[in-house]
Amino acid sequence: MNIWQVLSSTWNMEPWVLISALFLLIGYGIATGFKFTKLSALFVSGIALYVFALVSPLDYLGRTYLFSAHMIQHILLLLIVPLLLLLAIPEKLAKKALSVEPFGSIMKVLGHPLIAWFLGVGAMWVWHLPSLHDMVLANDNLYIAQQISFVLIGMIFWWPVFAPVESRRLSPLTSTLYLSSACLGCTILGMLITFAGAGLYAAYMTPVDTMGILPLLRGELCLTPGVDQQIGGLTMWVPGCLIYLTASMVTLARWYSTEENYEISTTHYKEIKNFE
Amino acid sequence: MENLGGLFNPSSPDMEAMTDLTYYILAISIVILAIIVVAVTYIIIRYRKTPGDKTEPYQNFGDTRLEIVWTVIPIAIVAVLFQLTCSTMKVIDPPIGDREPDIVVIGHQWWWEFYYPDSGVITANEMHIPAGKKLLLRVESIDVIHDFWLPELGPKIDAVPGHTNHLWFAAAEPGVYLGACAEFCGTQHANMRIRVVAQTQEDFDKWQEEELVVPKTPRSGIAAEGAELFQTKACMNCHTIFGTPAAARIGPNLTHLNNRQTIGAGVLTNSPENLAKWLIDPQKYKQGSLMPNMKLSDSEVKAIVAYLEALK
Amino acid sequence: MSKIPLVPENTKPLPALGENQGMLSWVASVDHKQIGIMYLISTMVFFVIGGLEALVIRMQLAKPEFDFVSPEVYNQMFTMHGTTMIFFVVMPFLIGLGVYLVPLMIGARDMAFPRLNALSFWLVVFGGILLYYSFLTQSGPSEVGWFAYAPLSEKPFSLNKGPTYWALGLLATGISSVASGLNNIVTILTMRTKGMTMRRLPLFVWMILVTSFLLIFVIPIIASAFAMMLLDRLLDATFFTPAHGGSAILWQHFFWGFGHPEVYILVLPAFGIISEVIPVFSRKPIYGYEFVAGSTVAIGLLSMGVWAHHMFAVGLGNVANLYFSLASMLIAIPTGIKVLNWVATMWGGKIWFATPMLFATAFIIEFVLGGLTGVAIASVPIDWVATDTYFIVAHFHYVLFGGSLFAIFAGVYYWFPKFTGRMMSERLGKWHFWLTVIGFNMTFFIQHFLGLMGMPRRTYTYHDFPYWGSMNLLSTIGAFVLAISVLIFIWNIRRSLKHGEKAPDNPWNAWTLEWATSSPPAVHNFDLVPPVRGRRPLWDLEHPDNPDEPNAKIVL
Amino acid sequence: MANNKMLIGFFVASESIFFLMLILAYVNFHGTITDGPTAANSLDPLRTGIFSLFLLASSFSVWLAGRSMASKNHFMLKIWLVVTILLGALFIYGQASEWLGLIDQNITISRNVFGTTFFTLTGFHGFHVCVGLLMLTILLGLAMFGDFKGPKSDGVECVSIYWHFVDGVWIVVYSVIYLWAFL
Repeated sequence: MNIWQVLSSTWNMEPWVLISALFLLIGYGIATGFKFTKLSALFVSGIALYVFALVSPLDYLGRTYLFSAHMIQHILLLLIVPLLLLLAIPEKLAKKALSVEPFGSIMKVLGHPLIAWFLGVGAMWVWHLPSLHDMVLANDNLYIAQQISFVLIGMIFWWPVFAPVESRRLSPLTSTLYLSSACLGCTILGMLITFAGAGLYAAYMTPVDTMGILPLLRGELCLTPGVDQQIGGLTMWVPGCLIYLTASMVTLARWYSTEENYEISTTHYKEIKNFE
Repeated sequence: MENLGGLFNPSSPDMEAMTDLTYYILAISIVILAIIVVAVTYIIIRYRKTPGDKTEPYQNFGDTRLEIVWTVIPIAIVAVLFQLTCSTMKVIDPPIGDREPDIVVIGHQWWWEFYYPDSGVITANEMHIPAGKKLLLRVESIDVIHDFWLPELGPKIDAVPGHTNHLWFAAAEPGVYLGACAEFCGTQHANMRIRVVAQTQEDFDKWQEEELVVPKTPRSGIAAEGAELFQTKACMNCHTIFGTPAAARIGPNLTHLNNRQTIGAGVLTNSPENLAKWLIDPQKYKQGSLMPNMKLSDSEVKAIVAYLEALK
Repeated sequence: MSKIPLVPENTKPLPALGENQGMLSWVASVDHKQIGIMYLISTMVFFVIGGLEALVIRMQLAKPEFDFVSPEVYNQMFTMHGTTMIFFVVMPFLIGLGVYLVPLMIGARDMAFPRLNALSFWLVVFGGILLYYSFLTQSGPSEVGWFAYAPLSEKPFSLNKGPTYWALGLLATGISSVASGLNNIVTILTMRTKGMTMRRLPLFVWMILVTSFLLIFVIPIIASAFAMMLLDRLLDATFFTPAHGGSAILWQHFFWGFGHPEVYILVLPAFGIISEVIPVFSRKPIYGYEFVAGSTVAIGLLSMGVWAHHMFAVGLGNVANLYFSLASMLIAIPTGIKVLNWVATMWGGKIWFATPMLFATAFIIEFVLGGLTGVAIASVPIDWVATDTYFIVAHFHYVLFGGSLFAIFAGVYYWFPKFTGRMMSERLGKWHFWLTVIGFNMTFFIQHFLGLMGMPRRTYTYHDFPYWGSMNLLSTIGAFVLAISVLIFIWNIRRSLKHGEKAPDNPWNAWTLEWATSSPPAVHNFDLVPPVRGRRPLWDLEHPDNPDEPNAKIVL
Repeated sequence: MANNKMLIGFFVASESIFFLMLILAYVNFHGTITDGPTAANSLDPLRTGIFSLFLLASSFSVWLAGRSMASKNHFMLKIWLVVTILLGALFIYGQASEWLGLIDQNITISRNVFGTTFFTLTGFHGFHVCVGLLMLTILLGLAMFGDFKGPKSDGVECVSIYWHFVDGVWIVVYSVIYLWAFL
């Protein structure tokens, strides 16, 4: 088998993914009245990425052979998909939804920066505890729960920075702190995984080679367990960190542009000139 | 023109790849530097203030399009550099797999120990290899961090205590190549030199056989006195000589000292006179070396030199 | 009189501002200008000491197998030279310049925390004394290099007290740097005069701000590593001793995790100086202000993720190596943006090549050269050729001498009139400049080739290989030319202090706020802070018909 | 003035990097210990957990002190400061006795990397708690002399930010050292 055959034969059309995606799309359509706008484009791309992450070879390889594939999927589901979905919510709709109890107060609690931060960073750390991760790989239901939790927690994490309602957002400088500290949390985990010795996750050391592609991965592609783990760690570290940093550049730009503008009137200006 | 050595004299396929890469990238750098220098020179000539001119020039605050241009161009250059880097890396550092090393290199303060696992040869400071063969070295350290480096033969790699490294190593042609420790490792870092003797396969095999010979301890004459002194004067606490009780590995293995070209990791050339000088006061030639001044009398020195010379 | 409150209110009188108290007024001073001057003086002292150490190094290497000094002394010299130049010359100089100029440039009365400011300065002095006290101990100062790689810097390989004093001294200066970083951040964020928005900050202040963030986030890394090293040395802890389960590589991660951003700490304020000098002498505003400021932030962020390019030879694995290689190359992009913006600022100007501008122009060339070799060695295979050789020595001297120090010289000539009320001699300045350029390139350019030919760093002696002796001799002669240029510089300062031409308030016709007050500034900085309605307040004052931001909205 | 609070905020951020490095050192060696004492075989998470509760409670009491000051209740301010100091001192007592117990078993900083990293991390944290106690005592003294009129005082607010930080660090330290070992 060559690499292309592997990539084309490992698509995995799981019904729960497709059904949940369809459900979300229809729900969004009803809520926004099926109008095609910039926002709905964001939503559709978010859903598309969601489906891609869960049915493409990333999913199959990540569950059996490659930690690095798992990590790419993880970054997509925890950081990118939820951000797109969140950004796609129109402000009006969000306001309406937040006025409905108990949803409004639940979001108040979950969207509290401290809680959201710990959930977001915690999801990353806890799900990557070696023992837990190996358990997830062995249990399908747990696996589905993990993926769904990524998306939900991801949305909660982004809420304090990109909530559709501006009053629910943190001030720009605080958001920068929020994001950069989260970046640090993810960096450290990435660093630990990268520099830890090979074999942090036992399941990837000796996968059950049902497809017969292990020699291809290990030999031709040089993805030995050590290299695979390093790529995984670096994926979490670098692209993961870049996402946080890009977001904090956005918040910094917000700060920079809303900065107070002291100006001096032209008349006063001339006065001073005369005085000089 | 005389040979400059190092990068300018690549003597292995790996080093040739690295030299090519270096030349490519330096060429790109020189072009960029030239552009800046030409621009600045032009500015200096063209935009110099004329004396007496009190007017201000046109106030230009910038141009976003231009900024984008000179952001994108460097990105493209970096992409090219990185691509070149990756392809060179693929050539010079392929995965090791589960291949066993051909030679184990062990850094000591301030000398090198070479161990050939297949044959069991142990030598110091002078590494013999068959030319034209890609060998795998395992690089270790016993005390502090050293760095194994042959400038003409390939990459350098650290010898880190508690951490094993591997290095692909080859010399295209037979010859003697000089190298040194590249990571600062203490007082005598400068005198921790390496000689690599690349030989044809036959010569190399012959050398290995010679190295494995257990020499006879001399029974008579001054050499026998030396053998006696070697065991009683604490030499044996640090050194090994096959076929005698001396088996310590703190200092270099002296069994076939005769076969080596230098003493003290490159401080002196190996001759009976120099060996005598070295024994009288090693600290004079390699201050700080772990080999102490044993306060030997002249006759004792002579005896030990005779003994070491007699080991064949 | 204008009715606008133009002087920032001085809420509490500061102590020790009396003018005629002699030396005591300096020791007890909390005035940012006096503290700034003291920073500059102390760095000059350390600069001379560090320079002498460099001369000893170059003397020893003047010819093959020379025994001018013993190996121990040589190793002590290069250790102390590196440490002194980085921690006691370039860093405190740039911090001190910031301490003097930031409040003036943002129109403030003083730093946010004047006493903390004084503490920062005296901690640097204290750290320097601790470091140099080790010369008086039995076996002399540290001889394990400024990087102090474990386990060489640990017992039993370094039984002398040198590394202990070294770590203690640097810990003290580290605390000082964090304190001044904090002080700068709060000052810049809260003490700006009306109208001085973040988009109007002088670029020097922007660079100091980014540097300060680097300081407060990066110094703790090395502070904790120093603490661990001291525990290892004093209480037999085992952090970095592989023989007892510790890790030698951990030290390198910690050290370079700090050490690489440190390079930007040393060079970003220098960029700031250049970004002030070039526009003024080209008579044009800085080209692409947002891009120069933004690229600084980008450099600051990137700098924290590239440290392991100092460790390509350690054997971290190829994936990690390639990642760090790419990340390091990326830094070239924002740096390139800066250089091109400086060149574009000069383009179309009417350039006055006074001494500050000469140094700034030379800076561009030297720094680009240093930067380009930096990009080259970011490539892993080239690093495997060049690391731990004289190529690296040449590279970082082009960045730190050709970069930071040239900018420092430019800054001294530029602001000296403001500091002292006297102009520096242009004639001596030109001598200084040309000797520096010649001496500097003579010393370090040749070292690129020495490195590629295979000369390792930090060796006290070398064999007489072809050309090695003559190239090293050339380098040594260059070092002595540099020494002469420094003597001229010091003589120029001394002479100008006494006999220099009296300086007007704004001798260069510059545009930032520090030139709006008298030279030297009054104790309270400003009688009247000019209105700020653009990036160049003094330009706006002078050209009311052609202000930088003609559409600035009318408020107030 | 917001200056003081901004200063302490950035100071705490800087300090957290310092602790992060100590924690990273601990984590780095966590899996490498082959013999000798480890967290799992020489620590008592329950006992330390109980003493940790005192520290957590002190974070609450210092918050109450701030509230009392905001409502100009000077008496309660002093009371809550005293409570905070006592709770912090109890925590330090717990840590000191734990250290003594370990040293009795010949588990010291030089024994192995567990000892090294454990004593360094908890030692630096304990040092920060002691500094906090000193500052709280000074606050109490000032409060006795009626220095805090309320409703705002940078002194009280800054010290409490620092105290919350020290507390937060302990939560991480406790999780990393004690909880991780027994998971």
